[in-house]
Amino acid sequence: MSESVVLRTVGGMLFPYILVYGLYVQMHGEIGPGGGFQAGILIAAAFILHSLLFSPQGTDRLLPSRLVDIAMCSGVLLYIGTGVLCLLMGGYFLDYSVLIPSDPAYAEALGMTLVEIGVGLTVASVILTMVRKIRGEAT
Amino acid sequence: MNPLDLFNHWAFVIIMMVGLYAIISRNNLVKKVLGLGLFQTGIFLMYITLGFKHGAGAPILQQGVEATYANPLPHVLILTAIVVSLSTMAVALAIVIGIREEYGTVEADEVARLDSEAQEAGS
Amino acid sequence: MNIDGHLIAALLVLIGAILSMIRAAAGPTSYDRVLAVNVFGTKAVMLLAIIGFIGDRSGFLDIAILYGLVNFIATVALLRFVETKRLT
Amino acid sequence: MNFLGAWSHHLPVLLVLIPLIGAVLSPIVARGSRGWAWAFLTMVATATVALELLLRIRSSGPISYPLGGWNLPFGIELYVDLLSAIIALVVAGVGLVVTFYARTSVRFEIPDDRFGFFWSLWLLAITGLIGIVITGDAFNLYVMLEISSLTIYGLIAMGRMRDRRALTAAFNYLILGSIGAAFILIAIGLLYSETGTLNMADLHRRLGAIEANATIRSARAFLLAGLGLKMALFPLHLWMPAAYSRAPSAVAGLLAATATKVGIYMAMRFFYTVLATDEGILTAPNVLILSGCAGAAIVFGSATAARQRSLSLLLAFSSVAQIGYIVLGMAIGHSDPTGYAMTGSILHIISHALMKGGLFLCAGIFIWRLGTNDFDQLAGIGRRMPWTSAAVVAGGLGLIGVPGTAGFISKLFLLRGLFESGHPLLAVLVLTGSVLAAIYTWRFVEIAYLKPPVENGLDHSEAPLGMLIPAWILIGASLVIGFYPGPIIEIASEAASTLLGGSG
Repeated sequence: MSESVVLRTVGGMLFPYILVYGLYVQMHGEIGPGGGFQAGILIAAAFILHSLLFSPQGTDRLLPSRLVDIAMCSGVLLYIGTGVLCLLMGGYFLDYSVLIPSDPAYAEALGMTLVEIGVGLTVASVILTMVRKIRGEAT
Repeated sequence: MNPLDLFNHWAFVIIMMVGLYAIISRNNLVKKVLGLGLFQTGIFLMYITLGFKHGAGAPILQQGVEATYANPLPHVLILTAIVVSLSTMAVALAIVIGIREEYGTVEADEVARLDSEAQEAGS
Repeated sequence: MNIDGHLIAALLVLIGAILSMIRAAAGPTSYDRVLAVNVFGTKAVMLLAIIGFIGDRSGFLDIAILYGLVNFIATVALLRFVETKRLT
Repeated sequence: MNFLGAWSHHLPVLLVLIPLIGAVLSPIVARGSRGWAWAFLTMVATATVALELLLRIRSSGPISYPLGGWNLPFGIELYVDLLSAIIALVVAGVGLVVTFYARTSVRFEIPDDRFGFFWSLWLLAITGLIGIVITGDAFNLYVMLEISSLTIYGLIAMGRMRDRRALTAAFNYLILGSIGAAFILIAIGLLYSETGTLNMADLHRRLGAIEANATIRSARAFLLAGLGLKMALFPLHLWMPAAYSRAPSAVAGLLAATATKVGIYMAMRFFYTVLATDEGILTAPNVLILSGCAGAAIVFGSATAARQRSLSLLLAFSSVAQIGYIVLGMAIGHSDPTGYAMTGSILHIISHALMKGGLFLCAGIFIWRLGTNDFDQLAGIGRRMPWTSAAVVAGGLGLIGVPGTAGFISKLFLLRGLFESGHPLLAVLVLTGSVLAAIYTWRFVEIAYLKPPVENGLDHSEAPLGMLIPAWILIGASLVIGFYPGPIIEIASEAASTLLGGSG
């Protein structure tokens, strides 16, 4: 629990911006520096900042650890699911171009974005779990 | 050949050896883990050096710009290796936390002493 | 001559970064060290921006913003640790 | 036998995907006690796919699967030949049996709230091990190696509830294993810098076209050291006894049966496929180092095993020796024109996986009943737990190489190979190892059957069937192979000749 008003105000103001910037990095990955991994780290960093400024219990209310667990698994599932979808559509594993037969280039972009979102979700939740574990809050 | 051409190679070997030395010589388990991290960082530098090309930029396609690009594959590989290294550090630190909970110390020789005492008491 | 101006700026920022590293190593109190590390982070942000201008690559600005945000979080965490000896 | 229909084309990727999906879903769909059922189902599916893959490859040759549909050699390739399929089946099959066993054993060795986590890690470890075996891309191999290693460190550390030293064992293994993996990473980087490709077949092709220079030689040296650490070859085995004896017993069974075998598979793949050049598959110093280490491992491992005071440690040191046999066959395999040594090496991978897996499961049964498997507590156990003790003795006979066990078949081939290639001295070492194995097996017989039972107020009745059946499945399978070796020998020699022939 932080006593400093300045820190709390500045941090509280920055928190949503970091989240938004994380989303920007996530979606911007194909045409600039960025991608799922970096975005995941950034989003996790936002929540770490939140728990530093306010109490860890507050962060837990905002983002219950069960939700983090589910995000971790569903991120990987999104990745694999995209690949399996390609299998089901008759292509090779992770062969995105078969997703939309009429427009393979768009399908590639779509598939890659889906996979990157999966990566971002997983990375963010793994980092959060790690930090919690290292602080000894979660087992 | 200009000896500075191999500057990166020297640097990564030195970083790796510093890391290895830390793993071997430090008694504190956390410092061993940090040494391991340093060791792996040296390898990242090696891979990045492999992809280096004189006068080349980042391999991002820009409209209307004709440029030479560095080989992006080592960077991609190393991004993966960084994730692996991060996970290794996380697992290592989790184990160190476990050791600290069970033994109450993170010094390697203390842990060994407690183990041998327990063994003598048991037999 | 435009590029030379950028280079000089980069050099000055680098000198500042080195000075702040010296302070971080020497600093008598932990607050000096934290401040020096924070300053070093700021220099890195500036350096990234300047490199972006030299290479005419707007992507570096994204990285600079990202680094600035992470630097802020790192400083808060460091201060929190110095103050309470815990990260909570 | 093609029950997968149109999906049979995707068999290689399914083999990795099924355990991976199982691992990811297990914390969501199967919390608490249902975790085991989920893991078991996943393993049944995996083993089925592995079997189907092996049959398919025997009938129609190696399968190459381009991930993402990228053209080779630019994309990541999954490449399965007969050897990969055999090892994948060993991993999946033994994994299935040990998963069955783990249902009972995990309950008293892992805290209840960790169950979901445990099964997730368990399936991930198997994913990584299978992934190593079927990938055709050098860097992908490193990633899979780290996936399996990291999860295995975590699994070993879970033994802390029974023995807190599991944590230090896991930590030491982590440090050494990471250094080993880092060496492999360096070697792959050096090979990449020399050839500009990561695809194994392509690497082999391009390395054949250039002369061996300092870069390639140092890559070879790094590989030798890194793989030696991973497969616990003699001077680099230091992490292994502690890790095997302190891990939860189901984990020890899985590790002993599969993890080091996969390390040896990597060595075979690298030395016989990737690095094989015209001047020789292995260079002379490499052969000398490998066979020297293997010979030392056989003698040292067996001799140390005979001096241990607990069954787990005995088995762990015996594993050091058995790895020596396998590596010996691999090291001299190329100088043996008949291919017997290589066949023996592959056969010993299979038979040792079955025997040592079963033996570690038996050691786990003793721990479950007595809380320990130190020999002074095991006195007279042969009359109280006859089935478990009989399994240990049967497995021990296999380690010696008594006729009628799988160990006999593989050692026979190994010895023939050693004589054919003109290494009679090494053959003497192999026989010495067998004599030492007889000594340490006899120690158990003496303690279990000839000593009077100790009275310590513990329940000494026979183990539950949930643990006994899997142990006997593995031991029994090794006996069946011993009596009907025909088909296995056929498959192994086929795999050996592909491996040796492919290096040309």
